[in-house]
This record gives sequence, C-alpha cells and structure tokens, in this order.
Amino acid sequence: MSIVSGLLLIALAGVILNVLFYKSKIVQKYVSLLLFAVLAYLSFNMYKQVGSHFSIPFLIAGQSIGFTITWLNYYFALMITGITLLTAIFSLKYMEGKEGIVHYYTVLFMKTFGMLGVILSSDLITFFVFWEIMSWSTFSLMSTGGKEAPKSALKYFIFAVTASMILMVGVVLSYSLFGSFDFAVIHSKIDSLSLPMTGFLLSIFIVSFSIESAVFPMHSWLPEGYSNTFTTFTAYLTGISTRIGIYGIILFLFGIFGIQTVDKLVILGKINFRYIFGVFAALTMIIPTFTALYQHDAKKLIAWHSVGQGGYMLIGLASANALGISGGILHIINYLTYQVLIVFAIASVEYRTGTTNLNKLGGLIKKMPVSYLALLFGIIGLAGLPPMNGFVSKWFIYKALIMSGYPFLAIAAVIGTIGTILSVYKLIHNMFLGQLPERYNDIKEVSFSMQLPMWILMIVVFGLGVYPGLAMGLIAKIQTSLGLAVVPYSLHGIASGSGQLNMLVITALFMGGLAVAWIIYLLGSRRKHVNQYNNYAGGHFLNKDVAYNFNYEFYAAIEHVIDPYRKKIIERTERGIIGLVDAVSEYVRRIYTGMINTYAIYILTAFVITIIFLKELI
Amino acid sequence: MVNPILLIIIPLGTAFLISTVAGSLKNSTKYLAFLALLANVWISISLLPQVLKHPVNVIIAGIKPPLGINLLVGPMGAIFSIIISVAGILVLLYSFKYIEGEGQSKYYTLFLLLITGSQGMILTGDIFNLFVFFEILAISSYILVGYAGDRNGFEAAVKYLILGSVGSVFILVAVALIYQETGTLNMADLAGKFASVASGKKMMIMLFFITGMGVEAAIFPLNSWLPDAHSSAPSSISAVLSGFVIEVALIVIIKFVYSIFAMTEILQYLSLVGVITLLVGEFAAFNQGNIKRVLAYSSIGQIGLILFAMTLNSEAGLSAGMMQVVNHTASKSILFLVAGYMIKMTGSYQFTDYKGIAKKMPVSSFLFVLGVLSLIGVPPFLGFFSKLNIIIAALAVGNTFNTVMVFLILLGTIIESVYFLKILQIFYIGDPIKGGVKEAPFTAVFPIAIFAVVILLGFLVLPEINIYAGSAAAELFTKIQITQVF
Amino acid sequence: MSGVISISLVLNVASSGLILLGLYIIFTQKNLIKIVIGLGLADTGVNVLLVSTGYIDGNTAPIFSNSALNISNMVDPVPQALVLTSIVIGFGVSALALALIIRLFEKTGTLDTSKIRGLKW
Amino acid sequence: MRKLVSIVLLAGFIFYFATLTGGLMIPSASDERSSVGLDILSRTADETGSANAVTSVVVLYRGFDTLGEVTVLFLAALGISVFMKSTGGVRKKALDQSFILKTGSRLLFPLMFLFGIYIITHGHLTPGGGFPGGVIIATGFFVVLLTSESVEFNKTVMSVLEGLAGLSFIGLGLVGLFGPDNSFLQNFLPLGDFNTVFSAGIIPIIYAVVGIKVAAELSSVVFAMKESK
Repeated sequence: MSIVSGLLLIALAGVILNVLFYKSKIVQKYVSLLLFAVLAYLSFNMYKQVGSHFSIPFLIAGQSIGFTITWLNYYFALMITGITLLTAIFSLKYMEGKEGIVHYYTVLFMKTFGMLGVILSSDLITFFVFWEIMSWSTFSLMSTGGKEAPKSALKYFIFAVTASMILMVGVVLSYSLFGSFDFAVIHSKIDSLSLPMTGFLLSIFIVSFSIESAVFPMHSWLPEGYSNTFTTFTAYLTGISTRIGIYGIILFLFGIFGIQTVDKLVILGKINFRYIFGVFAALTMIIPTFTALYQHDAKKLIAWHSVGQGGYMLIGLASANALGISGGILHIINYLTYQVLIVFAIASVEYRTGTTNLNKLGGLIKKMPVSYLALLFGIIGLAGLPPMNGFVSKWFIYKALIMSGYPFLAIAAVIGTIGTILSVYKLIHNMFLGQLPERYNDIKEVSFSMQLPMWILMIVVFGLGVYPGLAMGLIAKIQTSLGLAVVPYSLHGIASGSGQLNMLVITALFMGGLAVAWIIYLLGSRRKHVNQYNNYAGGHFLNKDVAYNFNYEFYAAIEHVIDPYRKKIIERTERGIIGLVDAVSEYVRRIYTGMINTYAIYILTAFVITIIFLKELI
Repeated sequence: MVNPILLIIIPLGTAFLISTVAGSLKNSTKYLAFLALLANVWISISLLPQVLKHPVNVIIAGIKPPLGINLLVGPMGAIFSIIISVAGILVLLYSFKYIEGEGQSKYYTLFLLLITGSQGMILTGDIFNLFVFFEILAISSYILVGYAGDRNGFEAAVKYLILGSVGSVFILVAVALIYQETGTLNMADLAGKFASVASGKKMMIMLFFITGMGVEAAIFPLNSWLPDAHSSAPSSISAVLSGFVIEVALIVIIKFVYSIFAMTEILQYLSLVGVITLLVGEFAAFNQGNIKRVLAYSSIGQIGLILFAMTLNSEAGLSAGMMQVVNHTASKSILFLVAGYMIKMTGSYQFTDYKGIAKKMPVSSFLFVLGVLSLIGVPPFLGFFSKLNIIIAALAVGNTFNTVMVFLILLGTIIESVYFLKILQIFYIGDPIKGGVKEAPFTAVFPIAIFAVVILLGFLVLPEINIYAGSAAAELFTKIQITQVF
Repeated sequence: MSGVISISLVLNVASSGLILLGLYIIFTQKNLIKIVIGLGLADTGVNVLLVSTGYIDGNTAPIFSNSALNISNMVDPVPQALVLTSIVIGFGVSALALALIIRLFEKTGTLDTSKIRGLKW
Repeated sequence: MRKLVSIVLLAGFIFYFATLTGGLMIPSASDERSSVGLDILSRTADETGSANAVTSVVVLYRGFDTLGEVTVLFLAALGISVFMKSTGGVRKKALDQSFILKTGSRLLFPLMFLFGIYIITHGHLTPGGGFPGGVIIATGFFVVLLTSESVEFNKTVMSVLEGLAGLSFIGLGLVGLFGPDNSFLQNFLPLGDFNTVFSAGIIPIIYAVVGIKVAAELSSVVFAMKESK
C-alpha cells in the first residue's frame, strides 16, 4: 500500500465523513483535525518512498490513472498538509459557532484532496482530473463566508474554468501528439516535436497555470476572491492554492519539457521564451504590490501581495540558473510561512474586533502582543528583510537575475520590494500602532489554540531565515531530480563561490544592531507615559471629540503620486469582455423571436443556405 | 432470444390496454405503464449481449425484408433501446406523484406511445416505417407539451406542432424521392442502391431528410420550437424530450448520413453546424432567467456537441458522441426533474426566486449540482470522460478546422459553466426562501438519484461503456448492420 | 406515353406547386387557421408526390378481381399504401392542430401569430 | 418584408432544386423501373391470397406501418380528448334542427353503417378497407350528431372499443410470433379461395379491427370536439 493511496483515501474519507455527519460537531472539529494530522504525518513520511509509482487500473483512452512520488511533490505535499493542519488548528476556535461550519471542513478536505492529487499525479489525465476537483473546491471555498463572496467566487471561476479548458486542450493535444498521457513518456518524446508545436504546447500549459497562479494580467480574480471568504480560508488559499499553479509551471518547464527544450524557443531571432515569461513575472511583482498600497482592508492588502509574491517565484524560475531556480522554489515555502502567519494575525484581530478594515483599527499592540509579534515576523519576511526567511530567497533571486544578465528584471524586483515594504508598513501600523479606538479597550489576546499555529510559523519563519540549509537540502534534491544544476549550500546559506551567503553572520549582525539600538533606547529613555488623548498634533490637543486618526488615508500622498499611472486597463478589459458576452447573448436570444412564421422561414433558409454551401461538393 | 419487436409492441399494447381499462382502473393504470416499461428494460438489456455478437434482423409478417418491413437491431439500436427504456421508466416513476388530477391514465398512455415511437425510430429498418414512428413520437410529444393545459403549454405545442409538421413534410418528400429513385424503402437494400443515384439528386434527397429530421433533432436553426416546448411542457416531459427524443432524431440523421447516404463529404459542414448550434445554445442560455428555458437552451448546446462529435468521420468521434448521449440523457433528466419540483414548490420559474432553496430541498439541490457538474464535464463524472473523448477524437483528426472547433466548444463550455454556477450559487447561498417549500417526495427523488448514480459511478464501468459505445460506433461507421442483413 | 404532357408530369408539377404554396402560406400568413390550411396543402402536395412515384402512365389499379388484368398493366401498389398512411397521419395532425388552436384561442383571444408571442427569447 | 423573404427563399429553393437535380421530380422511364412494389405485385396473389394488391401491402407487407397509422389516429383522438376536456363552461345550445333533417339522418344512419361494414369486409377484394369503411361509419355518427342535438354518447364505451380494437390488432400480430416464421403479424390462417370474401387469411380480420378502430376513434374525435363548450 503506497502512501499516496493513504493520503488520497484519508482526504476523501474526510470529505465523506463531513458530508455524512454534517450535524456532528465532533466530526467537524476533532475527527477532521485528527485526519489532517494523519495527512501531515503521512506526507512527512513520503520521503521513504520517493520514486515509487502507484497506479489505479482505470481505463480512459487506454490509460490508467497514476501517481508517483518525487522530491518535487514531496516538497509540495509537506507544504499542503502542513498548512492544512495549521489552518485546522486555528479554525477550531475561529470557526466556532459560525454558520458556514457545516461545509467548511468538507471543502477543506476536498481542496486538500484535489491539491494532493494534482501534485502526486504522474500523468496528464490524473493531473487534469484533480486539477478540476481542486478548482471546483476553491470555488466553493470562496463562495462562503461573506456577502460579496459569491460574486468574487464566480469571477474566480470564470478564470479557473478558462484555465481548465486551455489545460484540457493541452492535455488532449499532448495525447494526440505523443500517444500517451504519461509525463515520462512525454518527456522522452518531447525532442521529436517541431519547435513551433513545442512552443504552442508549452504556451498552452504555461498560460493555463499562469491563470491559476495569478500572473499579470490574469490576476484580477485573486484579491477579491481570497479576501471575501473566511479569513482562515484566506490564509489557506493565499498560502498554497495559487502556488499549485507554480508547481505546474515547475513541472512542465523543467520536468516535462526540460530547460534545454525551452531554451530552443526563440522568437524574432533573440527573444527567449523565458525572458517573455520573466517580463510578465516582473509586471506581476510590481503592479499588484503597488495596488496593495491602496487597500483599506487588511485581507485585500495581503491578498494583493499574494499576487505580487508569485512574481518573485516566477522570475526566479525564469532566470533558469541554479541559484534562481532554487531561489524560486525556496521562496514558495518562505512565502507560505510568512504569508499564512500574517493572515493568521489578521484573523486573530478580526476574531476579536470583528473587522479587518485598516481605517478602523489601530493601537492593538498592547492588547494583542502575540498577534503583533506574529504580524511583525510575517511582514519582515514578506518585505524580504533579514533575518527572516523571505530575505534569503529574495537574495537568491536578485543575485540570479544579475548573474543571468537580466538587470532590468532585477531592478523590477527591487522596485517590487519597495512597494512591499511600504504597504506592509501600512498594515502593521494601522492595525497595531497608533491610537487604540475606544471601542477596543476590552480586547484580549486570542486563545492558545489560535496562538499555537502562529508560534509554530514564527519559529519556522525565523528558523528558515537563519538556517536556510534546512530547506536547501530538499531543494537540491528537487533540482537534481529535475536534471538541473545544484547550488552548493550549507546550513546557513550558500557554501562557496562568488555568491556566498551566511545567514548566521547576517543574523548576528542584525541582532547586534538591534542590541545597540536597544541600548540607545534604554539610555535615552526620557519619555513620559501619558493617556493616548493627552497628546497633541499640529498645535491641536487631541481628545475624544476630535476625530483625528492618522491611520485614515495612510498613503494619501503616495497614492497621489501613483494615481496618474493607474490606468485600470485590466478592469476595463474585463468589463468589456463581460459586456461583450452579455451583448452577444442578448442578440443570440433574439433569434428566437416567438413568431411561428419566422421559425418556419428558418427551416427553409437553413435548407437553401446548406445547398449553397454544399453544391460545390457534388 | 427475445424478439426485439416486443420493445415496440409492449408499450404500444399497454397503451391500448390502458385506454380499454381506464374507466375501471382509474389512476392505477400507471402501474400498468410501469410494468410495461419494466419489461422493456429487461428486454433491451437482455438483447445487448446478443446483438454485440451479431446484429438481429427481425422480419415482420413473415416477409423477407426488401418487400416487407423489418427491424434491424445492432449494438447502436440496443444501446439506445436501453437508454430509452431506462430513462423512460425512471421518468415514469417520477410522474407518479408529479402528475396530478383527473384523467391521468391519458398521460401514461401518451407516455407509452412516446416510448413506442422512440423505440420504433431506433429499431426499424424501413424508412417509411421510420416516418410513421417519427410521427407517433412527434404527435405524442405535441400532446404532452400541451398536457398541462396552460396558455404557455398550448402556445408551445402549437409551435412545435406546426414546425414539426413542416419537418415531416420534408421527410416525406425525401421518402417519396428515395422510392422514386431506388424503388425500395428498406434501409439495407437502400444502402446498396443509393450509390447509383446521381449525386445531385442524392444531395437533394439527403438535404430534405436532414432538414426534416433536423427539426426534431433540434439542429440550429431548425430548433426554434425547442426552447418553448421544453420549457413549457410538464417537467417530466421536458426531461424525456431533452433526454432522448432529440437524440433519437439526431442518431437517425447520423445513421442515414453514414450508412445509407454514405455521403461523408457533408460531415464537415454538419460538424460546423454542430458547433454553431452549441454556441447559439450556450449564449442564448447565458442571460436567461427562466430555469427551464436555461435547461432547454443548454440542451441545444449539448445536441450541438453531440452532432459535432458524431460528424467527425471517425469511430472515436461516434463512440464519444454515444457516451455524451448517455451523459446528457442522465444529467439533463436530473436537472429537469429537480427543476420540476422546485417550480412546483415555489410556484416560480425564475431561478432568482430559489434563494437558499438548498436548505429546504437539500437532496434535490445536491442532485442538481451533480447533474450540472456532469453536464459541464467536471471529473470524475461521466460527462468529463465523454467530453474528453470528444476532444481527443477531434484533435486526432489533426486539422486546423477541428482545432478551432475545439476551442469554440471549450468557449461554449466556459459560458455554460458560468450560467450554471450562477444558478448553483443562488441555490446554496442566501437565506432560505419563505413558504411551504419542502423536499420532493421519494418517488421523485429516487429516480433522480438513479440518474445521478449513472453519471457519478459511470467511470467505474468506463471500459464497458467504451466497449459498448465503440461497437455502436463501429456499427454506424463500418455499416456492419447494413451488410449482414440478407 | 400519351402526348407531350404525361400524367406523371402533371402530377409532379401539381405536387411541387402545392408544397410550395403550402410553405408560402405558412411563411406569410399570420392567422393560425390559415397556417394549418397551408400545412394541409403541403401535406396534400406530398401525398400527390408519393402517389406519382408509383404511377405508371396508362396502367390501372393493382386489383386482381378482374382476371383480364395482369401485372404488366398495373401500377405500383406500395406508394398507394404509403399514401393511405400519410393521409391518415395528415388528418390526425390537422385535427390535433385545430383542437390545440381552439384552446389557444380561448386562452389568448387571438389567432394572430404576431400576438401569440408569450414565449420568446 | 416577410413575403419578400419567403418569395426569395422559395425561388432559390426551386432554382437550386432544378439545377441540382435536373428535374428530379420526373421519374425515369417506367419500363426500366424496378421497384419493391412491382416485385410485390408479382407475388402478392400467391403469398397473401388478397385480390387487392394495395390491401395486401397495407395489411401484410406493410402491416406494421398500418399499426403505426392506427396508433397515430388513436393518438390524435387521445390528444383531442386531452385538450377538449370540459372546462366547465356552459355549452351553447345549437338551433334544433327540423324534423325532416332529424328523421332523415336517423334513416340514413343504418344505411351508412351497413355500407361502412361492406367496405370494410371487402377491403381485400375491391378498393376500400378498414380506413374508408371506418370513416364512413364515423360519418354516420357525425350526421346524426349534427342534426340531433340531444344525442348523448357514452365515452367509456368508445374508449374501450378503441383500446380493444388496438389490442386485437396486436393480439392478431402476436399470434404470428408463435407461427413457423416466428414473426409478428404473420398470416396464420388458410388463404381460402382467391377473390372471395372468406379469403386472404388474416387480412380481412385485421381490416375489420382497423375499421372498428377508425370508426371508434373518428367518432370519439367528433364527440370530443362537440363536448367542449
């Protein structure tokens, strides 16, 4: 019995149990939790069976459905099951008494089932089947938890089903070209394909995965879709869901097509396929990151970063050197941890205050210190500053871009980072710093079951920052298995060569700096503790009657600068397409006029037109 | 061996019997109808292994085929018989509680005659006999569409009747011309003799036939009656009309084009028409508020897809088309049957009035979801595999035309999933609607659930389905039926 | 063959004329009863066409009661049988159509097809 | 506009029809033709024992069509009775007809009935048969109905008659299934003397059944139409 079947069966069992016992609180909470724990345990043990293949004799066009365990999917399985477990723990308290709990765990299991199936599959058809299960469960995840949720879920779904359909063409086209759905077979035959066909096929797959991983300009579904649902789902979705698209890109770019084949794809003499891809990745980094500045809702803000961070991973992959690819892959887990940490912190605040509106929060640092710490760790990681893990992977990526001669892309990455820093500062400031609104005076820190996942993630975020080698070992194995060069790594970073990086030293320096700052702070401490209203600004004394809150319109000045460049082309295009479909459908409906004579005329018209068309055939 | 003619005779005889005993048995005549269809299911299933080995030729009145009428049952006929009988009996079961009021026995008589007509059209080996059964099918459909006796029902029935009759004029012209040109009415005989007809005449005869039959098969633009008829009929009848009646007419067209006219030149044109039909159906459904009209337009879309698959001029395409027929029968029946009780419970045809109905009718809504998923083609439902097979078959042909068509089909699928999802969201999200909305009775839920089992567990017997669909496809494609008759 | 204009030709012209006329009525007339009449015309046209397919100029009915007749001077019996069926079907459909139209008229108060458009789009 | 379009379409239809087929409507020369019908003609007398070849085709060679045809009639009658079911309105009283008309029609009725029976029973010998005969009988009812407003009519009897006639048709056919050829509608009776009333096996019996059915159905159509307000 392979672990694969165990994983899939347990996830499926979770779905079935939750459907059957939809009234039982125990099944919903504890049985589900137990199953998620088992899933995490099993997937951790998958490394013992790397390379094993498992198939179900299930005939479709003469193929059976197959799964295999590779280092790449081991890496993803760990992330999926880990994050699901943490979400489940966090949800214990968070979802208590909420209406959506009836199907909350069902869709969570369904989604996990779908994602595990996608990453473990060893042939296109299995991949596609689970891909569909995954996007349908994402749709049902998104449909719950708020008034706006159904609408944004529908928007997501339009993108997802488009992606699926494109993917389906790719799947079937591969089958008709190679006579097999199997990844290995396709990989072995890929070189026999003509270059234009290879390019077409690859583009089909990449476009499809790009939609799912919210690459510019197909990203607009993500922020709304992710932020309108339950905040725990937001964590789950932003953490792993989009990254399955990246898994697809890695798998097809490096695993199936192979980087040598991809590098043969050149248009106009010199423009490389990878470079085009990189440009889109760069746009994905910059535009969403600056859009995040505008958000007044913590969930929306962080959801925009979910788009932007994907750009870093992709641009790392696009550089296609060992450092860049490992940076891209490493960034996935780094991103996952700090992003989920941030959303958990937001969820905690929401749990206590009932809002995620940044204009209404503030000053919670004293009331919810653990959540503050969690958010702080998270945003340091997100901004890519030492000593947290985000720094390491971003550093890899910058370095790789410069090394492969893509300086513009590197500059784009830096610009993206500036935007990130600006917007995450807004996040932490507006939630935890500044004035505490009166109504939140009685707020307490969240309970332990919600703190626990945050503590775990904080440890990981910091730990992977100091010891990136923990993940690099696995990434090196992935790169080897994909036939790529490996970065020489040590426990603290990159071992040798020009790009040496020792995170221990950096952390030590950073800590040293922090200590110095602390000492200065202590020495110069001459401050007086006053009531928050015993304060003044611009000559005005602040009191309860003065509605002054500088959390409001936090970046008005910067927004003023950016505004002229925000053309909202994407929004307008989307609206145009929807309008077009609407108009076409209205016109098509008008064919059915309800007038019987017209209908009869249609019959003869069809007859005559057919003759006109076909008379050449005779 | 059981004589396949019983497939036609049993429902027909029972219809007469019901008319005889309706006065004394009153509403219990429905059980007679049920028994008749049960016998039909059994016969059609027991026929299948037989015909897979060798097509069955049933002579009538002891007269050898070219002179008399015969039935030709190949794998395709047997499979369609099973589809008709099984879907028929399930919908009949649903009707037990759904159809109320006096004079129910007439409904069941008509229903049996509709089954008779469909079976006859599939099984017969004689083109004029085909026309007769076509008329039986068509007339019983006209009546059943107007059965509810409301204004919309009558309007739809009148439209359906007039257009259907124009169609039957075309068919009859084709039959007359065929007899004039070849001097025979027997399909097998005709397949041999038709080749010698001048190509211009051949084309003309074929066009008459396809146009006439196309009215019933709902090919665009001959399908203008369909949205009205399918949306105004009682839901059980809509399920049957969408479920197998249009498919029966379509399969007759396909059978004629491949086996009898043997004019593969026009297949590409027909597949283009199929894709246009699909797009028209899906786009027309997109902004529709009446749930049954949505389903009716979606049937147009599906019939376009089936037409496309079956005109790919390959065995794989035909086989995929057969699978899609099974899928469409099951899933569209689910949708119509569920919609029937939703309309009955809420009194409204607008699906926007069904907010949160899933809380009141959980089982029905869940079955509706399954139907939608299979119709759109979501794995692991049967609809996914049929759609996948269709696309595989289309791309296997390997020309640009088919690739473009595939993209258009997928565009249609996107539109289709969006409008269905809008409905599903309304079912599941929002506060439950007020009023005495409650779950449909068991006699309604049970048959719907059986349909759902078909599409849900279809993938378990996928190899078998592939084999049966494949042999049906082979029958049409290689004309074994035609050559082995005499 | 009797003369230039054979009976077959007359039959054929008549049948096509009737069909075309019937179709024209269905296309242009807004009165439902007239449309049914058009259908009837077209039906009749098809029936004439059917009969004409089996007609052999100068031959007589295929009945063996008179032993003076033999096979060679009889017409084809099959189209006659077909036409019998077709007539009956045509009758059934027309009767049904009229019944439906009566009921529709009761519900809507009009026979004008441009006003009976409750179902559209 | 609609007229113009129709004319253009019909003209196009005729044009393409003529150009494509080169006068398809005109059959090939008769002496060269071979058709199923001519084959039937040469063997019908021996095979079926029916003097009227058309009848043998209708009842035996294409008996299955006839079953379908009867079914269509049955359907039409059924449909009309479905649509015409009394909606509760008050029936308009027609003018009472004159005495002469009433008596005349009642005198005519038995004659028409008898004539109908004659036509039915001689279907295999002379032109006629179940359909015309049935229509004549139904016309007899119709005449009575038209003239005498007060005639009431038992619907159940009619519907039983319709059903029974249909069942007998099928029953007669099913007997054939047990015959030597194991074939539906097969003649299982002796052919008898050619060109006499008692000949041609089951043909007259079937035609009688058809006649009853047609008469019953047409009458019930007429009654159903009359029943409604």
